Amino acid sequence: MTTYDIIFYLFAAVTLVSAFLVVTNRNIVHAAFYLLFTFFGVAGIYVMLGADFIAIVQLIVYVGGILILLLFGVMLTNKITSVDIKTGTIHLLPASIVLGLFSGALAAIILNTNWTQVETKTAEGTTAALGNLLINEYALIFELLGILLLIAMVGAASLARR
Amino acid sequence: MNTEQLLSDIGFIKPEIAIAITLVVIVVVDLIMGKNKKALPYISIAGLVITGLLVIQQFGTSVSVFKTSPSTSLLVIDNFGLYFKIIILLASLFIIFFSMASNEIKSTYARHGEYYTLIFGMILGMFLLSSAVDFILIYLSIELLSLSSYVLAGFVKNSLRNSEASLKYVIYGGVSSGVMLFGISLIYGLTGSTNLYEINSLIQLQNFPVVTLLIAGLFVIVGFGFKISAVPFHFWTPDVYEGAPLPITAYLSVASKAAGFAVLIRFIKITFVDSIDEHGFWQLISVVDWRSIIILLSILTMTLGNFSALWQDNLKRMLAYSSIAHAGYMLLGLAVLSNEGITAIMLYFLIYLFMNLGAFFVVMLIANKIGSEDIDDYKGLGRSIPYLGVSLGIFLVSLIGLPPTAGFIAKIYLFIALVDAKMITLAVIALLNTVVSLYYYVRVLRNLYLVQTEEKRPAIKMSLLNSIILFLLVAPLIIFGIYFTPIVNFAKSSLSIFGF
Amino acid sequence: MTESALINIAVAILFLPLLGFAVTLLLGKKVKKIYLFEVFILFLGLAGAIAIAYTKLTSLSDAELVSEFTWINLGNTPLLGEIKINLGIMIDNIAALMMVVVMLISFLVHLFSIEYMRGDPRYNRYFAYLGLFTFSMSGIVLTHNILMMYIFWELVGVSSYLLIGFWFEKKSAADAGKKAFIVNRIGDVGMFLGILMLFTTYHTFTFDEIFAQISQGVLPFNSGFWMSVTGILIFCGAIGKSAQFPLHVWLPDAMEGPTPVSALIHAATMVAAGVYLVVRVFGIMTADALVFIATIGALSALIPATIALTQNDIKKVLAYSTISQLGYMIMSLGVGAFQFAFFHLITHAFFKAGLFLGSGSVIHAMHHEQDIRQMGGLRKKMPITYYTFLLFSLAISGIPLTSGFLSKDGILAGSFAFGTLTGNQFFAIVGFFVALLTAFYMFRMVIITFHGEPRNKEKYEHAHESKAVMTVPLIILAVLSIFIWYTPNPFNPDQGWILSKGINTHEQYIPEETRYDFLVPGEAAVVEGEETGSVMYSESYEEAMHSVHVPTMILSLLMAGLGILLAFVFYQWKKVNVDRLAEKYKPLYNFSLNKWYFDELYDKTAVSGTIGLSRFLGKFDSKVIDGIVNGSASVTKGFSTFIGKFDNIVVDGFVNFAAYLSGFVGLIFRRFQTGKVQTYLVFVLLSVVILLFIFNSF
Amino acid sequence: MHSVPYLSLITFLPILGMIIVLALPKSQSKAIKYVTLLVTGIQVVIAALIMANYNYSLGGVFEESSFQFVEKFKWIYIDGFSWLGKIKIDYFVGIDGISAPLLLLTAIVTFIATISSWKIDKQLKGYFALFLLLDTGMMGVFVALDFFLFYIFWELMLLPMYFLIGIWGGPRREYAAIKFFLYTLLGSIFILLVMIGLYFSTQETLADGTRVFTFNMLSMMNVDNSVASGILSPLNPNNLRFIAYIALFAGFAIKIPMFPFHTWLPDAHVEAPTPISVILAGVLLKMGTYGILRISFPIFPEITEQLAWYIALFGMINIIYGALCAMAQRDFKKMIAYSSVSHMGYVLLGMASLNTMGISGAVLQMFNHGTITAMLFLIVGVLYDRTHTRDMDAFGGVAVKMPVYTGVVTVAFFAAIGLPSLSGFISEAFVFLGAFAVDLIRVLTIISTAGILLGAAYMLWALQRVYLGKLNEKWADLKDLDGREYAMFIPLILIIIFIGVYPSPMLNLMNSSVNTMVKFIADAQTIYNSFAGF
Amino acid sequence: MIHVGLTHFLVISIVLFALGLYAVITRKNAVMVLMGIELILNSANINFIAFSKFGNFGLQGQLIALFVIILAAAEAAVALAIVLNIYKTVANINVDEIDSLKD
Repeated sequence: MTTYDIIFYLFAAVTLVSAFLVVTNRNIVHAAFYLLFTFFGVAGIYVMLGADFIAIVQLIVYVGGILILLLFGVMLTNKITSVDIKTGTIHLLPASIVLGLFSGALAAIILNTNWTQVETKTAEGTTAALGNLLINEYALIFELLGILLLIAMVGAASLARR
Repeated sequence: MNTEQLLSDIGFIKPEIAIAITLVVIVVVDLIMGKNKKALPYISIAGLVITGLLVIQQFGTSVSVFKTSPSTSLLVIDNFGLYFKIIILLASLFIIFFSMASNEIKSTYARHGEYYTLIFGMILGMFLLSSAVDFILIYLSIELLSLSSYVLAGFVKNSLRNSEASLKYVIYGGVSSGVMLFGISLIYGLTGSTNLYEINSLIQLQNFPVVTLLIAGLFVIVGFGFKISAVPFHFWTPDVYEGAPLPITAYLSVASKAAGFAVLIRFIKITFVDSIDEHGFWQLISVVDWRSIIILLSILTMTLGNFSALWQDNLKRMLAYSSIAHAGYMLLGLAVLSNEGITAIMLYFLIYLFMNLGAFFVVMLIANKIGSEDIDDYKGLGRSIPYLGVSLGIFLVSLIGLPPTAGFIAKIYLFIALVDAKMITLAVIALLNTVVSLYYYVRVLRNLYLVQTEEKRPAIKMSLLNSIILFLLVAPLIIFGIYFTPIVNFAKSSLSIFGF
Repeated sequence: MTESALINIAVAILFLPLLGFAVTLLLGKKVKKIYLFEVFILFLGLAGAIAIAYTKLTSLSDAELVSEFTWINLGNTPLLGEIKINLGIMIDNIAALMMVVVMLISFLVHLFSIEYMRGDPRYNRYFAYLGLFTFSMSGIVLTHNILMMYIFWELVGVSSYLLIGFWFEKKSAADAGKKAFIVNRIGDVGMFLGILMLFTTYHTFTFDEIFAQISQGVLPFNSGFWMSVTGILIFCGAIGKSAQFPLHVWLPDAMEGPTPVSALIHAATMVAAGVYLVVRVFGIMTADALVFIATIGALSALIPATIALTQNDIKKVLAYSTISQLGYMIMSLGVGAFQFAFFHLITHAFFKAGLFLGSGSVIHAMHHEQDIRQMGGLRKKMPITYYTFLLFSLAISGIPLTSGFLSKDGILAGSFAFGTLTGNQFFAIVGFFVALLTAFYMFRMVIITFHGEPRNKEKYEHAHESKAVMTVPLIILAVLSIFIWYTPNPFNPDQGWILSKGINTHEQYIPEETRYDFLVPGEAAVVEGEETGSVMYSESYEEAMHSVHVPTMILSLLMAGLGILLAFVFYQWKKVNVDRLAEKYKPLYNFSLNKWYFDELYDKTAVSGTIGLSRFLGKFDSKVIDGIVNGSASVTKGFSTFIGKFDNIVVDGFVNFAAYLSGFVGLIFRRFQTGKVQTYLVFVLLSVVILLFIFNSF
Repeated sequence: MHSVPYLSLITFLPILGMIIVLALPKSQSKAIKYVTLLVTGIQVVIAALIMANYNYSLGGVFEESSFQFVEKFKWIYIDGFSWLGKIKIDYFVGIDGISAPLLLLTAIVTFIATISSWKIDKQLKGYFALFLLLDTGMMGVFVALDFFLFYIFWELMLLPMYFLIGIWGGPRREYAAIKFFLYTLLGSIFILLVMIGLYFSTQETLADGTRVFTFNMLSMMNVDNSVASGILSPLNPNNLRFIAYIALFAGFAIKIPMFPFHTWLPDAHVEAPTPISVILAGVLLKMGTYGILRISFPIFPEITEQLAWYIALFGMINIIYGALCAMAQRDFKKMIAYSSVSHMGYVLLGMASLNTMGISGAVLQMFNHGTITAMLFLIVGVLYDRTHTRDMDAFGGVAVKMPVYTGVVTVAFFAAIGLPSLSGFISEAFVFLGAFAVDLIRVLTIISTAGILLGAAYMLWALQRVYLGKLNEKWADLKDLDGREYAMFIPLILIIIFIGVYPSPMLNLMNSSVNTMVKFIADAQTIYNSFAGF
Repeated sequence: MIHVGLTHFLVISIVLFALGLYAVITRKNAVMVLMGIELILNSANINFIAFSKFGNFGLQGQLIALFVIILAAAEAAVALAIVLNIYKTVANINVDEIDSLKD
């Protein structure tokens, strides 16, 4: 077992355990904090996959943006529900069965698939290359994302403001 | 890819740019003008008209633009996409007019700037969706479309049903697109590409594990199915349609569905079709049996749509189910997997645009007055609203698909395609569904005319503008019902999908 | 007169009554005396008929005058070949004679009715109907094809329907009219089928053309059996119209109509049309068919005679006697005594019309009392009526010097001869027995009605002899019931003009092997028959009839005398207590009194069967057939709440099964639409799994 | 040929009338009625002109050149690039001996129905507008020779009929209207499917030599036009012609209505207002049988021959079953409705004979039933107008108060019974003569003759219950017919008597066409058999 | 223990995906549901990056992940706005109680 492997398992453990805690925790604020660890773990996995830039974006956007946003949401809305949040609805059992079937099938298929695997070189910095792609080949999408964010902003604002 | 290439490519997305500019103009004008928002709809209309002219100009071009590699690109400009853009534009134009007439939307006067901005956000999303040939762009356009519509569905903030619709929509949409994204990732994992054309050639060349392709495909279909509200991915539709403001419901039922169909057709045709034989039938690559899947989905969709509609007391909800049923009919056209089938869908959409928007428009005008969309509240209304009533009658008859309305032409083209493909059983099922649909459409007419009530029903005064809009919606149904050469020719000439 | 003139007159007297009908009906309300127009037309008709008959029998005796035109011409059709339907009239001796009978009695009845119907609110309409009847009856007589025969056959049915139900305010009258029409239709359906057989085989309706093809050996389905069936089917029409067993039940009920109508239609002419029909198509009747006909005739002669014994309604007695006499004629045709059947038709027409008109006179005098038990002693009050009535009764009983003796004797001789030739004496025995019964019940009625003491004093006091317009017809008919008009020899009609010149023999056209052996002519007879047309049948049959002539006469006289004697013993001299006799043989008496329970039998079986079936089908239709689509109540009961909602939803009360099913499917679909978005997502995931499993091609 | 487009005139004149009616203000009720009367009156005149100019010797049926008053224009002509080639739908109308009598019938019945509509007072503008629209649909069905056009007219009738029953009908009008609507729509979808199937099985050659798929009915009748790959082409060894025939037949059978698809009829009739019942029974029912004659028979002659026995069987069931059901009814109108079921059975039986007499009888029976049953419904209407009940047991002795009316009733009833000298007899006799001549269906024919008897039974029973007997004092002040009612009845009575006495003009009118059809079906057998070996 | 390879990453992604779905379909609180959606998006992202690395498909995978992260932010904002909105209207964000719109 190489160091790489150890680090991987560490990140994997962090990710999965915290994710598990997120979905099972009764306290929504706790859940939000566990989510933080999940995002960290995923960022770590990105790094392990050689996606350094994405890992950083993950940290900035998810942890710095989305998670904060969610926490705000929790703060603003948890007055009533945080006290008595149940982890299940009456559909819990059937839902779990369906989900089990679904995930089982998915896992079976994915893990049995012979994916294309090529020997890869060790990762280099990807930031510059990504930046190039972003303003050349994927310029359209870059612009699109701009508009998307504008729309999201306008939309969110229109709903949220009094 | 160099800058020159980029600049020349931009020339091909003038309509999209026009939409984006209008969007920005609206935001800016909204900011400058402050409380006075009267100009916004007219700016929108102007923007749409200009866009329309640009779209029409593009007819006949067939190029792929925004290359991501020498052989792949993000967008293609072809007649097929342009046809759907025309439909989207027409629908948008009508929706602007609807919004001007709708009491619901009027009540949000202070936020009209956001309203029209979001509408244009949707239009942009749909435009890109109609031409996208890369999963990245497809996914992002769907998201752009969705984000705008989530907000629009809940636009009347203090209405519970609006908010509820919005919440359901966003959760459902988020999960659907998430699943779709997962599916895309699997396809990417198999082929290493997100470009439909490239994927197609790779599938033809290599033996990918079929079941993985199947599950990935199904995941993708979850996303598309969500947009076109195909059963079993339709569950949000009735709730959101009922809850959302009426113009938005109408818009979702036509434009957003059109974009969804455009991308679905492209997805199936570009990704999984091997070749087209001399009779116009598509030969699928033998990996996933898309034909059977679509047949199953379409039967489920139309049957569930029609049978559930039987039960509805709320006209909006009924129309929601009816639009599900119509999606089912249109899926049949795809199931045929032939050029003729696609022509039928395109024709169907053009006609569906008028009849469905028309029905919603009348419902909206009546709701403006009587404050209800409940079918039972329509009792005895027929005589006090002669023009609205007759128009609604024509829309509903057209939705049933009876001659001499254009709805019949839409249906018969579909059946022609089915019979041509020797899918008689499907045609029979669809026809029986048509009979079922008669129940609930006619029920509205029954309440309007057959039921006699003692109480005096209010007359509805129509503004000149509304009368003109109503006329513009009714007239094509009758004219194209009797003389449908032009629309068929239009649809046929728009059949060309880039690369085939 | 030339032939064409005769034809023209015939056409004129055929259509004149129709004109009378139309004019009288349309002007009836405006012009009070319009009925006289109708009577006048009948007078013209009578004159024309006599002229035709005279000319025909004297100067054109052997000719058959035919005039026809093409009614429908389909040309040469692909599968059926040439289809051309000709209509036309034919005057032969029989038709000419029959026309005289029809016109004469019709004219007399018109006269009689002027007084009898006076004061009726629909006076003119009555005469209009009589005109319609006369037209239709003339049509039957004059037609030269079976289709026209059927057409007029139905038309007399209608006029009979209208006249029986003339007093339609009385339910019994309306019922009787309906019954008459429907019972007749049963026979008509048979006749229609026979016509279908004939047309399918011969592609023509014209008698002569059919006969011509039959003589060339063309038979339905090339078989003698089917020829017999065809004959019997055609005869079915006669069973209905001539009220033969088992369709005789309508005639007694038809007595609900005005009495002159009964005289005209239900005694003299229309009911005789059945006999006339068989006379017309005698040429196609095979031996099998004739035996069937004779059997029906014999039963029809016997059964009503036994019923007539106990009836108390004067018109009912006469009605049953009519059936019985018609049975005689039919039987006579069946045994081959063709001439005597038609002869009896004529004589019977006169004396039976007389009997009815006489009874009409009595009823008129008694203020529409028809029960003979309320009468008695009327001899003194109404002498003319009485003596004519007596004469008619003698005629029907077959007492010498009357016309009835001549014809009836012929019939009995014919059946006797048939018996000796074939060894089957059934028809002769029935014939003689019925002769006894006839004499008995006729004189029973005469005695009770006219002799003895009046039983209902009040009505008796008001009774008086009828006016001349009523008695004159009686006298004319009485005169016509005397032998001298038919033959100089009161004991043998053979020398009379009517048999030698009037009623020409009919040839049989069917293949010889299907005829009665004795009707197959020898070599000589054929030649002779062709030349003169006066030779009856084959020699053997003629010889047999000659040889039984005298025994028959004696036996029939004995029977008639015995009958009359018994009547006097029972009712005049009261040597036997009739009531006690009736009491003693109560079952028999009731059986006769209740008309052998035929009406009850038919009611219980055919009528209630049909109505029951129709009710059942009506229910079946609304419940089951409709229910297959509509869903029956019981199925939906369990879902009543659901249905209650559903009714509102689809269409009020539209508990359509298809809709029910759709609704049910919709209901199931509806369960998924819980409004909970997470549930929706579970369904989506489930669907993906299911789709995956369905389309997985591992 | 004729330069005057008679058929287009007679078909689209009501549309013009409808526009005028719609343009008139609501208050002008007189004007609205007179416009309608004028329009329908002109239709009768045009129909008369058509009959006057009709060439009796031309056969029609499958040959375009022997159709008369033909108008043929390009209507839809799509010159697409698609492999399907050109789509061609013609505006193609014309008549032959099969449709001519029905055209005349439609004109007459509509005219009479207009007179009978005079007393409509509720929403009369809408009523007459829909009425005229319905008129166009009916005329169109009888003149259309292009299947697509035929289908459009066929469906065009549905909606006006729905509203006419649904708005102006009796208490359960909604139920009846939707039932009518659903049944007929269900029927027409089968027709639609077969139509499309036939479209793909038939190509006609254009002037420039290209072959195009076509909706032309006459082309569909010609085997030379078949496309071997078409699913309904006789050249295709795996063709679905048999199933298609049954589907098509079912579609038409619902309209006839044939047992067991008849249950919509009593309901529709009972609830419909009198003039609409008249139209429904007088014209609409004929469309089912007309469709079978015009489309099923010549396009599928070989299957027609195969299934003739079944057609006759259903004819027989209709005759007997309808009659028995009629007998069970208490509701006057329902009884008449069931009598229609019975009488339409004769039409089926006659058609099944596939010979000249039978088919002539069937066509004539359509015409006669149209006039007779129109009269019967008018009769019920007259009584219902005065008493507002249709329960036969509630009447009695009406003849006392309404003698002229009762006279009219008697004529109509006897005509319905098939009394010789009235029109019903001729057609029934022809039907039986034709059917009896066919060995295959002789037994069925014999059973069917019971209909003659049952018909008399229920009709006379009804006559007795309503008109005869003691006058029910409740109706002591009934008034006899008025002038308007005379105007409705007299033309019908004259027609009934005229055809009954002298049917030749009618029979000659249809004779060439019927002969052509019979020959066509008989000859087709050999042609189609030659494909059996494939 | 074998060397960490593609499969390992796929396992993580599948588990995240399943957990995300689990949250979405079982948690009552709307914010929790949104967290579930984020998990789903993350799992897809892991896939993209893993596939692009092990399949040597270039940077496209990472690029997609980048887009998705941006998009997720936008979506989260909108979704949260909607949640807040509904909270203001009904003072309840329990998803399974928001069911006034149904058949």
